Amino acid sequence: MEGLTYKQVNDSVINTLAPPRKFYFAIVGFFALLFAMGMSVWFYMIVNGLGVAGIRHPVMWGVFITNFVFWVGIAHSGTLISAILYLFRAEWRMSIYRSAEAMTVFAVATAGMYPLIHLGRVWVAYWTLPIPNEMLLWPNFKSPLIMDVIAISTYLTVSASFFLIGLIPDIAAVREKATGIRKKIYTILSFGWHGTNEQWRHYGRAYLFFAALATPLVISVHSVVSWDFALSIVPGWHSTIFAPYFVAGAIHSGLALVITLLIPLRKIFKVENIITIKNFESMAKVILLTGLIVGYAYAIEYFLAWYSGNPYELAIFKWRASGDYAPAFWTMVICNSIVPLLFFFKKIRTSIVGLLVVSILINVGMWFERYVIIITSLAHEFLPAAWGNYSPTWVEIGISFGSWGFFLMLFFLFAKFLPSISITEVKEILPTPKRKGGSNEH
Amino acid sequence: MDRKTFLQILGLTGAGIVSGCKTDTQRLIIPYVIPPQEIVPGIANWYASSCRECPAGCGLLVRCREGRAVKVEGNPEHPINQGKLCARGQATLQELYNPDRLITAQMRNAEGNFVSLETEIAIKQIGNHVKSLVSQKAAKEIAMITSLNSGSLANCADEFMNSIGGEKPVIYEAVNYSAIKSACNKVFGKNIVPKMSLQDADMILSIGADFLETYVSPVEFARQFADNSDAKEGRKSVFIYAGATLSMTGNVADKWIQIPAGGEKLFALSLLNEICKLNPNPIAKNFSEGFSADSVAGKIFISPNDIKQTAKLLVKAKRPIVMGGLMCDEETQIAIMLINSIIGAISKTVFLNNPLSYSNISTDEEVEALIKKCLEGTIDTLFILQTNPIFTMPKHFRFDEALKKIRMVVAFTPMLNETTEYSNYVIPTNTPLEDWDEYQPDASIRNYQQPVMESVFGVSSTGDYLLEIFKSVTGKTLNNSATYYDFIRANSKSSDVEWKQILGKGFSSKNISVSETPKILAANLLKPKIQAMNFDAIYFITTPSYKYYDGRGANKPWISEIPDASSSIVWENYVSLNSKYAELHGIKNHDIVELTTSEGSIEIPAKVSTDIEYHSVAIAFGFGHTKFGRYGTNVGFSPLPLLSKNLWSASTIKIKNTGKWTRLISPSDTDLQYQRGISQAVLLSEIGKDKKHHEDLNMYPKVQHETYRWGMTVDLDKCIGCGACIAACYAENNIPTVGKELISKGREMQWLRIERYREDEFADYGNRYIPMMCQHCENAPCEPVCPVYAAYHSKDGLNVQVYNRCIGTRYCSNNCPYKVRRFNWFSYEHPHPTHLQLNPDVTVRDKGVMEKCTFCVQRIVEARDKAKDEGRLVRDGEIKPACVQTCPTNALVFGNLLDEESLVSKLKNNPRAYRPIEEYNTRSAITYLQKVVKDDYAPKKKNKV
Amino acid sequence: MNREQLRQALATSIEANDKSLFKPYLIALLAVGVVGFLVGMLAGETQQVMQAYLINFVFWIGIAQGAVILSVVLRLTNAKWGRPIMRIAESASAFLPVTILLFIIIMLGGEKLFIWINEPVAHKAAYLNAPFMYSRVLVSLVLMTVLSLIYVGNSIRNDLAAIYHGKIVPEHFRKLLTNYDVSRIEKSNDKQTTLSVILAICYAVCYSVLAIDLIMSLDPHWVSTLFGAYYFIGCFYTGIAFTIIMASFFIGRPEGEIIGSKQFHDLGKLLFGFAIVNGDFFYSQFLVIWYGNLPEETHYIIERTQHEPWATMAYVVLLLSFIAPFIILINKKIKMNPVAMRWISIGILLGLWLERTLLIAPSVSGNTSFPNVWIQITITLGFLGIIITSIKYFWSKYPMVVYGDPLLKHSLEGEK
Amino acid sequence: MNTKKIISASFLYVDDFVNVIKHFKSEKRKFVTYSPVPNHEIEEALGAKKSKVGLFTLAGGIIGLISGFSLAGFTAAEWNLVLGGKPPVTLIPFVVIGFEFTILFGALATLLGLIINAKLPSYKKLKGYKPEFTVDHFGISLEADETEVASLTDSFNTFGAKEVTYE
Repeated sequence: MEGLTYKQVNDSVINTLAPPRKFYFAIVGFFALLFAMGMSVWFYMIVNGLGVAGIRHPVMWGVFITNFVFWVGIAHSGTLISAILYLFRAEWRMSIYRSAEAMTVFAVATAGMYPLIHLGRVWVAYWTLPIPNEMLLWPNFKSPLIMDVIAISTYLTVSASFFLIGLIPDIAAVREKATGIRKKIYTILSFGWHGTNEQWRHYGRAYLFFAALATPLVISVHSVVSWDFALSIVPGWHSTIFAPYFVAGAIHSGLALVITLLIPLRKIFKVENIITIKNFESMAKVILLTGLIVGYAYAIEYFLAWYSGNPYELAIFKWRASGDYAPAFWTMVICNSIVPLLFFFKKIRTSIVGLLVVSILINVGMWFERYVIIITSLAHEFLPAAWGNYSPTWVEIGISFGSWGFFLMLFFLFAKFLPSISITEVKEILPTPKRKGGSNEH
Repeated sequence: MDRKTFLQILGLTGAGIVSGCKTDTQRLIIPYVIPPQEIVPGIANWYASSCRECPAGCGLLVRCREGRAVKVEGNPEHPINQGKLCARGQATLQELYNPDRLITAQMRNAEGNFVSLETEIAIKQIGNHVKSLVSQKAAKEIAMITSLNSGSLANCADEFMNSIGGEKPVIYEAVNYSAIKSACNKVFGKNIVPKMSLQDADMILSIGADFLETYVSPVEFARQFADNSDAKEGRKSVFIYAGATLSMTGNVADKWIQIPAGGEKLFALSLLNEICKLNPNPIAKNFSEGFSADSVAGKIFISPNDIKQTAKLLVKAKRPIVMGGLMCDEETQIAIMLINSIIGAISKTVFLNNPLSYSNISTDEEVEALIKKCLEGTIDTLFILQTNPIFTMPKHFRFDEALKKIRMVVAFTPMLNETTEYSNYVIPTNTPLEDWDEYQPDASIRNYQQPVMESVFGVSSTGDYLLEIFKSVTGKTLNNSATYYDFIRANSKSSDVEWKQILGKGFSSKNISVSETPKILAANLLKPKIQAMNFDAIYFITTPSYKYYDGRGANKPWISEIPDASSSIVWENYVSLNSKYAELHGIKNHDIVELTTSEGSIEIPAKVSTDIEYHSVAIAFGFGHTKFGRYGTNVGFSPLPLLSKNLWSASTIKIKNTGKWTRLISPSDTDLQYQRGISQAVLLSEIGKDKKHHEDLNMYPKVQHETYRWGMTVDLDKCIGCGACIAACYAENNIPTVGKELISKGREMQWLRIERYREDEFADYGNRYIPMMCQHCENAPCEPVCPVYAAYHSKDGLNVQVYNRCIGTRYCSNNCPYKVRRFNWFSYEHPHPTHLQLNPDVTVRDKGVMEKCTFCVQRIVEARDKAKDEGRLVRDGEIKPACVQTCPTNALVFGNLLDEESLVSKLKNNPRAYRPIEEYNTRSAITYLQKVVKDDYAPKKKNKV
Repeated sequence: MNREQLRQALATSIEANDKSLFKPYLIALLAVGVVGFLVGMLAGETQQVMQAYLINFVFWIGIAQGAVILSVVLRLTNAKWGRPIMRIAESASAFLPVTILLFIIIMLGGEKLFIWINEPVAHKAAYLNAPFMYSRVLVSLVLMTVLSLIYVGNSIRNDLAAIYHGKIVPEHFRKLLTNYDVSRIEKSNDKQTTLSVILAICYAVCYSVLAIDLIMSLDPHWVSTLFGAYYFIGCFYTGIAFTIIMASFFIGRPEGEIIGSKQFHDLGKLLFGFAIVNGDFFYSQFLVIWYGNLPEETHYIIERTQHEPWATMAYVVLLLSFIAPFIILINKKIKMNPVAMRWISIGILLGLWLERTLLIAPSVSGNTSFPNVWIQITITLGFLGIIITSIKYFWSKYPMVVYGDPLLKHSLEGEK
Repeated sequence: MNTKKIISASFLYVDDFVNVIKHFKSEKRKFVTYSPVPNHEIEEALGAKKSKVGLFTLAGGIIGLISGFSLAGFTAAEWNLVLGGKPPVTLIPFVVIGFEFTILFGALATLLGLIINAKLPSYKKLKGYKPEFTVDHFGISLEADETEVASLTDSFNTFGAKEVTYE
């Protein structure tokens, strides 16, 4: 990024918003179709009942909740990059945080659909919200699911606001280059930002506080998601390590998806000089850390399952590794805690191919982690006579693909209509233009 | 408003066209307990009636709401079942409301297809036909074959045939005890099937008699058996089961003597021989000469000691009984009768003075004689009353050919079956709950049935039809009875006051004087003929299914959906193979094997287990209907093609693995309990010792209950795994049946299931049962996780599920360690008229909500409100959830745990008491009592749970 | 302060070779500890003595190792702000070799502590037996000590090389600097980074082992999967607090001139952060156990939160280790004040010390009796004496600023 | 008659810009500055007080904390149902609700604080604003009498202004 000027950054980012080619519409259209397909399958399921999916007694939660946890996890990297690393003053976040943050918002929105999809009676889903009513029917705030509703909606609200606040100065910049209808839209979206120092003064503080609020929020959200499981007494779920372990896992998968998406993005938008290999390397290091944490959690859970002497816990853990879902289990172990160790080698964490392969494998592994945790624990609980194996049907698969369609459609739309790299913050880490020699101290 | 109008307003009887002949009888039915009044909406009427699912003759109470029967229960005053019912009895409602019942008569047209016509017209046509025969003096060409009826319908049929000059009706039952009857005749000169009783029996030997399932009077036997094996300290009662298969009955035995199918005769004779050595009897000695245990045991692959010990026990016992199953032929039954006589069972446990209704069943010879006449073409018209011989008669009888020869076959039946396929007329009849009838299970009891509701399809009873035909033939009334009701009324020979009492009670009984024990008649006893068993041969046997009896129960999905007690398989049957044999021949579970006998062959899936003797294979009878309504058709396989003459006796068979494969559906994948101590057993001598202590630790203050804390105890020593509780639960709580496809996907809806585990504490064989339903935990893990308070703990200790509030997150089910919650995956259909059976006190759940056992909260509320009105507390035993109410062995007890004096509280403190998964601090309201294994009969212990 | 001034200050400090290590107060502390130990033993209160000893053992090793790990983390994150206090954090490593010796006493009196030594738990005996447990702990302690000392030693050598670059090396550093000069610092720093990664991983593993063996196994029927992490995070938390206390003593000393309010501000933020993480880890365990209500887990919590005297102590711990720091450290001005930070850190350490007591005492000496206060205090003072002595020794011997670290320039005048 | 003009100057370099600010500040003139990025040196030169947004955050957070706990507590008391043995009102699980509400209300209050303090949205075009200010130019605009325009232009130029305009 050395040697770039404010103007160059400004222009090259705004250039990414140039009118798209037909191919772009084809892609967006494809994802929109995929999304519509998923919605139709959902509608089919609502009409016919949840029985058309593969979920069954005793595995009452299946791919839907797996996807929910997966998408919430994906969301976490965005907030990590935009808020936590902001507080830690890590410069490598600047060029990637916008797209990561967009991912957060879209991923939370995608994730948020799954609890609805999995409901037996989605048409009364609003009963989970604390809406005042004359019947005094309130939700049960002791339920982890209500904690989840509150946490996820808070997360969606806060991350969306944070995202929009971050966008304001950039949209003002885009506004100045745009013409016609676009200009009008960007003008409205820019909230009349002019970049006066009076505005910057409040903006800076607000941004800091947002970051300070988002940081514990992001940790709490996945903790709450983990408590959806840990607060139960299901063997393999009831585990105190779940909260930190899920948070680490969430960041693990989220960063992996950021890498997976940014590698093609920076190529397409030709912004390799802004999103550099150094950014990826930093992310790879964090992935290495989260991979180690996840590996630690796997190991300690196994050891303590044995140590506890609880026959149900022990049976679950044995069965995970050797039973019907062993392939999924070993996929998870290898992809999440073995493969990331490759990032110990600088060659791999600085090679685009290496990064791409490892990050995709981590995403696969993290999906399977949730799958293994949810399904294996439920399938082999306390009473052997009530055991039963689960496998998804076309309904679950269709809806899952639909949700990918939704997410990617939004992401592609975002990439073309909003600056996917933060113009302001990238400028901030450039050397301040000074007549007497520049320095990037700020 | 009278009942009829009310029904019409409710629009419940779409086909409510009432035939004119019966309206005048409608008013006279007498409700049980409640005086005859008009129906009050919301208040149930109870009517006494009688169960006709098998000839045992249990008394019923029928609960009617708004003029429709919604539940049947055993009549507590009835001497046979004392308030209890089996699964088949509970499911009798599904006969009543079967959607495939006929509405109008069917007549076969020239093309051989059925056409509907008004039943009255059909009756007229039949009447005219009979009239013409009678007028042609060809009345002898009229014959009748009927199911077992003793009492008015039998009299009516007899008199009908007699009056028009036809043949005496033949009474046909597939499950008949003619071997016992003739054995009794030969030994004692009494041509009867004697009444048997297990009351206070201290030594029971069953030679293939499945007395807890289908044998003679299973509900009665189950109750008596459980009563006298009530786990008292050092109890003496012993039960030995000798047979090829470890049936549900054999499973509760202290000892199983594995004799190959067909080896029963040798076993019985050698036992008789040994008993004669201990307790000499010249006639018996002579009869069993040469069958000493030492010489016989090897031929039936058992140890001589098994026979000798059994003989000793029988001789020593005060009230012993030996029962011979359906597969025992006449000579075997003679040996058994002689044993019973020698050991002093007669008049203690076997009552020759009280013949059972089974005695009336025609012998095979009589049936064959009728068929012979048909084949010879001397029968023109055959009435078939409520029986389905085509399904149950082996081909030797050539009944199908016989029917083809007959010009006019008239079948009286509620719905089409295999036999109606050969009929010219099918007359739709009422089911037993819809009409008047009378039945005598034995000489001491007369059961009366009243129409507890309007005929669902507006048809009439068999008796009324016979009277109608008689009227159109002769122009007169039979016995001066305009209706069948009059016939019964006259038959009862009672005053109006008595009649009212009888109807209210549902039965009349009289004492039978105990006669002298008859002498054994030596003259009739010929030396038995014997064939030794062949080591290489495999013997095949079929026994009536405890679910379907002789097949008549196969159209009731509640029963079909109850997992089989010995294999947990639903909706289907299979051939049981010994696991060693199967291993040797490379046959695994679910493999389709081809069975071939001299008569024919069938293909059927195999189920491998140790519950069958090595040389034997067995198939449950009653499956494999080809025409029996939507629920009964093509369910499982019928072994009929393999059989020659006698349905139940053993024959040699060849087994071939076809290499094909199917999936037998079972709701549970495993039968091991992995030493989790879910269904526990304890040695009699170790009761109360070695109990795990669970700390009473709680993070939160203890839950305080007001006045009541409902709870239950389940005595696993009494539970026989019969599934009556499940059927009762289906009936009471509007639980849908889902079919085997959905069960294979884990979508069964039973609130109460009986988990079946193979013993792992005591090695070798046997199933261990544990009824599992909502445990109504004090610290219920399901409750706090619900986001909308749909699950909560009520003040009287119930774990409540509010269907209307449920949004279907299913977390409660995930967090339930007992996995007793059921989710409505779909909106389940209740096709017309099955919806009439739905209990109006219980919500019908729609898709997307969770449901589970409520302890029959509707009954609790009703009793509690009543007690409140009367200013008292609910009395112990006043509330009985459906499962508790029907349990034939009284294994389930319900009551208030806060009341120290209640039975349930006392049982809870029994030293055998335990709660599964107690270490998870659920504090469930259901306490289980360990099964007791007698030390002498305990198989070698494996590792302790 | 510019580079040369700092160099001179450091050189002066280490060449002074202060011999007066054993100040009277230190001798007094050590003596009190030994006397308390002996009197307790002679009075037959072996279990009380061993209990107090174990509490202090797990508390002080955590502090020393946590401080070293703070340095490791600062290195791995390339934290420019942290360079001035890195060596101060590292100085706690001087206590680590002593811990191995201190552990011998636990081995000798282990029977009084670990109930499963005399009453083995059937299915855990393969893991919970004295020889295996002692060797695990010893291996962990030795491994962590060796790695930490190599790490600190390498760091010191770089600094000395830089300090004496082109100067005469004093006698007692000659050996260390044989064949070593500034040209090798860069390569050494790469190695240090690798070593840091290894140290951090080993820390998580070894301290989880210690947590399970020395604390969790005291109640052999209790299990919490997060417990290992809870302990090592807590140790890190105390390490930060201890570093703050040490750093506050450098204010006014020449080496301390580069430590500004910025350092305290950032250390304060770190402390604030870890107060939350520590609280979060506590809540993560507590909520799950509270909600599950399984006796195999709750008995541990019930003993400590529903029975006196532990219930009161539990609230004090919560107040001192979480609520008070959380509320106080929101304020920026307090975070920038070294003296205030010192007292807050002492409060936190007291809270964590009580927390260790709360974890250990009810398991060892039953759930009703309050520990013998005199034994507790004397032995704690003894441990305090040992750690101060070892740290003082380090301070007097080695340069207290990572002079050779390339990132130090951001804290020096005239170099940006 | 004095007509007021808006003079606006743009600078490429921060140090020049800081000098300009310092100059006009010492002259106690009212002016508006624009910058493409926030900058400490500029803020220092402007000497503005710390933004009050933080107070909004704090107030929001406290209100959130209280309302979270009270919502959970009072509704639970309203139902008064025992769930799985847990008493109706129990604070331990409500910590999560309290926490989430703290964050939610805190964040919304921050947003509100930003909107109120920075007077957003304001679609009125500011006089003296130039599009380059969002790209790479640091801008300053002030209101002056027509007569002053020339002298001000000069002084801007001496500080190194890239461009000076007025309207």
